[in-house]
Amino acid sequence: MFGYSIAEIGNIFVMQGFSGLSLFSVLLLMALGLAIIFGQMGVINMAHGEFMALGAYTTVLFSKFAVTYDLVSYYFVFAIIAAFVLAFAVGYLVEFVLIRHLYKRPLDTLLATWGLSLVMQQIFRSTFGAKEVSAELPPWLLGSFKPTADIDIPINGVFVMGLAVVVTFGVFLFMFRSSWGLRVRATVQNRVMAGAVGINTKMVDRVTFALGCGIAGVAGAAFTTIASTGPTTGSLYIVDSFMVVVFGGAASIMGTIASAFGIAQAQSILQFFMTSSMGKVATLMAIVAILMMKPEGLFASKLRK
Amino acid sequence: MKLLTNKLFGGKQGLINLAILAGIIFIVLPLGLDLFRLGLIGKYLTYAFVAVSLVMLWGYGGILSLGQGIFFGLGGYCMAMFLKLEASDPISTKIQTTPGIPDFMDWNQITSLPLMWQPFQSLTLTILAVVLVPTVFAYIIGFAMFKRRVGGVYFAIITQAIALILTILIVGQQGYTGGVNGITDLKTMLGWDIRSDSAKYILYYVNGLLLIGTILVGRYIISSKFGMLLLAMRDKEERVRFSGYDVSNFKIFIFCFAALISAIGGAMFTLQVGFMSPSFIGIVPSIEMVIFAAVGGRMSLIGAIYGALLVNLGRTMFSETYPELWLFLMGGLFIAVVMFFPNGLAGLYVKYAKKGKFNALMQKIFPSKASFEQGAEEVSTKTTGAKA
Amino acid sequence: MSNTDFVLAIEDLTVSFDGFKAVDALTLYVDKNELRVVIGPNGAGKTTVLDLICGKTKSTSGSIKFKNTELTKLSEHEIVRAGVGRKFQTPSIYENLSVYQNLEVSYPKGRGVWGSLFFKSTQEVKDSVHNIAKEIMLEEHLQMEAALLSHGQKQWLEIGMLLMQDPELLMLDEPVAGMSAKERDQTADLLNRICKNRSVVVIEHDMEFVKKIAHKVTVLHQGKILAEGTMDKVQKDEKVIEVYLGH
Amino acid sequence: MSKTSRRSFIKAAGALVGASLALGLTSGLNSAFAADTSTAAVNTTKLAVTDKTVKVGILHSATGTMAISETGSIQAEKLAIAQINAMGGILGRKIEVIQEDGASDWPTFAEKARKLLVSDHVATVFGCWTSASRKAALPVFEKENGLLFYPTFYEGLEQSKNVFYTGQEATQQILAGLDWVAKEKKAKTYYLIGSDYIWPRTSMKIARKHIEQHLGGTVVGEEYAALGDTQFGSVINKIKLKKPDVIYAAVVGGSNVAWFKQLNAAGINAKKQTLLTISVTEDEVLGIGGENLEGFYTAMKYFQSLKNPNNEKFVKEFKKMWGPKSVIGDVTQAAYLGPWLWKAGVERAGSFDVDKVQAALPGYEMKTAPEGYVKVEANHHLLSKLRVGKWRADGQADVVYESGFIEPDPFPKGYQ
Repeated sequence: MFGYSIAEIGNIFVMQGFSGLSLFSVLLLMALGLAIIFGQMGVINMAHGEFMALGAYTTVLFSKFAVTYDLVSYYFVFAIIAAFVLAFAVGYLVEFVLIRHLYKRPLDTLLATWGLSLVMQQIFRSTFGAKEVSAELPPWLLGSFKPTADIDIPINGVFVMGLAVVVTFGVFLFMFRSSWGLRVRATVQNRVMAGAVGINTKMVDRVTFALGCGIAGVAGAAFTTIASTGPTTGSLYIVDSFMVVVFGGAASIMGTIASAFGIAQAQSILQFFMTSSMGKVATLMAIVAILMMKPEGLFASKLRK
Repeated sequence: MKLLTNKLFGGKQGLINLAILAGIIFIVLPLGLDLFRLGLIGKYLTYAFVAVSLVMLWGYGGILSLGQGIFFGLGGYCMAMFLKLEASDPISTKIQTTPGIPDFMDWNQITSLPLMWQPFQSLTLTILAVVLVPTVFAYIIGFAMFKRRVGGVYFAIITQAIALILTILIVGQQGYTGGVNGITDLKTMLGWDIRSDSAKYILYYVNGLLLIGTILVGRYIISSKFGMLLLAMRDKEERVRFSGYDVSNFKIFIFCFAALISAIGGAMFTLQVGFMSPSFIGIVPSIEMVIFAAVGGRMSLIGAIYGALLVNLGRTMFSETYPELWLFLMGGLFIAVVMFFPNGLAGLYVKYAKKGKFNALMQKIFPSKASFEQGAEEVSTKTTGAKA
Repeated sequence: MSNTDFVLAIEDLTVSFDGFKAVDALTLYVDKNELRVVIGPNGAGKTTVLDLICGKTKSTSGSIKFKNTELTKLSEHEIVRAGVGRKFQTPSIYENLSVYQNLEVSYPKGRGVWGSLFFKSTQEVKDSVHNIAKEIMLEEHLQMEAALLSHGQKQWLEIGMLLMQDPELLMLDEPVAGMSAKERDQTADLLNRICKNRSVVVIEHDMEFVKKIAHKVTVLHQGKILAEGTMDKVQKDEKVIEVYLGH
Repeated sequence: MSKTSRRSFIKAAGALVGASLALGLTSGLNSAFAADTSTAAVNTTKLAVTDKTVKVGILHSATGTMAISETGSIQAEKLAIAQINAMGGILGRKIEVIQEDGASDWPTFAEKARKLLVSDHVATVFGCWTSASRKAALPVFEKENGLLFYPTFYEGLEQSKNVFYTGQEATQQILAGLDWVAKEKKAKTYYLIGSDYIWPRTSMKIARKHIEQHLGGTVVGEEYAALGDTQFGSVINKIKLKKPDVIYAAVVGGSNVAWFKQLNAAGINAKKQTLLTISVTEDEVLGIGGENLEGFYTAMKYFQSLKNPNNEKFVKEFKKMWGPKSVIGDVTQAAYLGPWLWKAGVERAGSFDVDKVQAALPGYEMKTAPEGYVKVEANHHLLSKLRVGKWRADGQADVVYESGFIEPDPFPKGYQ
């Protein structure tokens, strides 16, 4: 890092910090839905990535519409909402048709949802074609802020970050302030009891799963601003998402947030000093190593069994 | 002695079905198919090794590894490295800046054979490596995880991550590994042209024999106390632990054994297909191999072989006509198997076939285990009928 | 101090989960061939004590000596091999193995990987399986799939699996839960039979049953010992009546 | 220009002069020049050739991650074959296509290649896209002595008698482009970034050698991103720190889209940064979005916007067959050449036999190629030009530079 002025290094430091943060928010958006489903229900949703792709394609469709009716500046917000609703609906359906039969067999859910992901990928390919598509982004999402001459803060990054905050906050409200959240937590704590006190645990499961998928949809919509949309896009995200969730200790949303932050910082710093691909390998290795030492994840609390 | 044969052949019935399998592999298919199709079968049978390993690991041990591709790949790479060195003798590589080393090294400015490659100049060491490298690697992973009681979903996901890491590494270190192209253009083994028709037949039969051998060993393990303990662990790990067993050791062993089998499959793959690439180590192939086992019946060694054969034949036939449909089918298969017949073909049989006296008795003596074995064997007979 | 004359010596044992002390400075001694019953209201820490002894839960502080070997350092299977057997609250057996296999698996030979691979079911094994089966009144059901047994029979089977290991200390968590009156009596006799040459610790709620078997009773409350002694003595104890028998 | 080559030139030219006329012309020529076209004579190696038809294979990924890229090639090859059939086929025989799906899975390519050659006895195969798939299938083609027309620009370092490479090898795509950017933009410092696999790595190796030894420039950074990686924040910051005159990029697939979107968002755009890429064609632009590319440069041998009658006709017919929305990238055009070159080879040889075609094709000049003019060199690669295109927001490129003809050199001395 020598041969650069303090100012330059300062600027890079700022921007590097930011890219760490935006990676953090990306990972968080990816993992949040998964964390809810996995953490609260112990179900592995291998099709998580495809639900993100679903959200992304929804956004693309909206942008096509928006372009024809010249609404490019406004459509994005609606696209995100639609992405959520659609993914939620599909998730709801999937839980009803598929997942609810498999709660006793987590490993089988993993296989079944993998099958689901194959099917969804093919549906995307058949409907939208094999080639990648891109959403026409509203002008206000393009370019970058320039606090000083040499610092660029990507607007889409900021947007994703904002969205991540909103969604996370929303999830917290839902989980810890709403009656629904109460029921969810009750069901997780003790399914039988919850049922006994008149909570419709089946419905709780369904909504929880659908919610997780919905959030995946939102994530997918957001990612159209920073990455690609194709039939197999989902598979780019799935492993990262799982790493975040498992690393965070599936039980807690706090854990997920913390681990997303940790992984993001590690990766963005390593990728700055090593080559990008080696940086990624190093990060993954670190995660696996730590998981071997602390299997229950970073933030799982010691419980009385 | 009688006891031993029972253990190996799973009783009269088991012996019959093993014979049938052997019949299909060694007689029916070679007579019925042209060399090209037979080559495909040979390839599928290398996947069958992994499927069998997953039956023992997942079906019996309840340990789902989504990284069996790692071991298939390691085995395959070890073999490929040997063949590649033989293929890149100074004469045939004289156009290179440094003749005598594999072409991809030359392209990456590597001027001498890396240390890591040295052992693979000897076939003996290579075969040792095929056996040891994956097993030791499995031991390290297994030790780290099972001693810390990482299990179930966590184990599945971590193995997946390891598969991913390995892929990125191999692709990234192309100077030493051949990168994403893998190790290609393998020609001879100790001067013996592995691409010739005769070689293809010989390799096919060797492959078949190894597979049958694997089944026998597998059956021995399953029918031993070890096998009973595997089942016990899968259902009541705590209880086994509090019966004075060090559960982790058993898991490590079965994981290593599964790795070993997969590696043999990988090595045979390289020999028959003539190359090895990272695309076998990754997540997708690893999960597909689980479905082979699931389709055949996760509790049935022989079923796994039929599973591997059927799924791959299906893939080949469908993707020749309508590729789209195939992906739907594959996806559907995953879902259907899990939801409607979790014990695969074997389970289906047990469910629907009318049970003979013998079968009923087996039911009584060996509830879950044997009946599925039983079922698979029967199913195998049926599929035979279909194929022959 | 040394406790050579005790089979089990728990001293100053404490475990806390996130600050909550489930077991609090507990000290407890169990004699040779003694049948000790531990009672106490829910959440008193009864099961946790068993968990601590058999190594399922690691203690925060304190010591557990079994024939003067410190157990807190050992792992579960080592503790079992040292001679401590533990039965769980809900019967924990291998549902899809036969009764015979359940017992055979518990036979204390071939406990290593290789040992189990080359384990031969000798006459000796067969005999002990049959003896135990008779002991636990399941001899006719040897070939039956364990899942098909009645709840009570499952409880017995698990006890039988422990007896296969011939432990010197046997710990039973609510052995008669879900049993019919008849089965309870049979179990009582069973326990009285098997404590002849080993020490037994039982957790139980059913006072009638406790009366039948207990040599000595320990009352736990909030992780501490409230009272200890014979059944009558304990029953007369004010504090006990207060927190437990009272209501 | 040799007699034979002239003849085939006339014929090939005739090909594109309206079907009916072409028909008469070519068939006339056939009867005039071709001595014996009986099946026995034109096929001595048991290929799937009858008196009426000849079978060929198309082997690309219709499914999986690579379908994104390979679909265009399939379409181009089918178009060319349809056109050839419309004008009477080859040696009076209609071409029948057997299409196989490589499914983005390398062993599948090998497996299907073997099927096409061993079971179907196709006269030739048009296919493969990634180097990995070619490497996997190559031994099959060499063992079974089949014929493969490979469309993709690739890293070179290969020359098989069984393969004709209709795309550029690395030097053809890299050197001239760098020369141009060095001269035009007075570039001294370069930042190299690519996906982490053989094609980018080999390309960057050649680029670095050329920059350092021939252009007197310096490489201030060389970077490889894992395939499928979508996070470029850190990389982009490194680039900002180094402030290179030129970013030289070879990122592929999903990563490519993320790379350009994030680059643009980080304020690195054509206004203040020169970027030259060798991995973006009209196909990729669909995914990346023109607004993220506007003003950046690509070095390719073909752009859809090329102004010449061959290309205008080609684009028209392509859109007619595959819909007005369809776009045509460099590889798509190269794939289109395949069937035409094979036709020429067969007719020069007067036979479908692989060996004869191999012998006859080198030296053939195709003046009807959409990219203008190509010549099949002895090393089975094509003599072609290099063009630098400047991207417009609408996803098309303006050609700002066109090199002279560049000899293909798959094993470039001094670059290894």
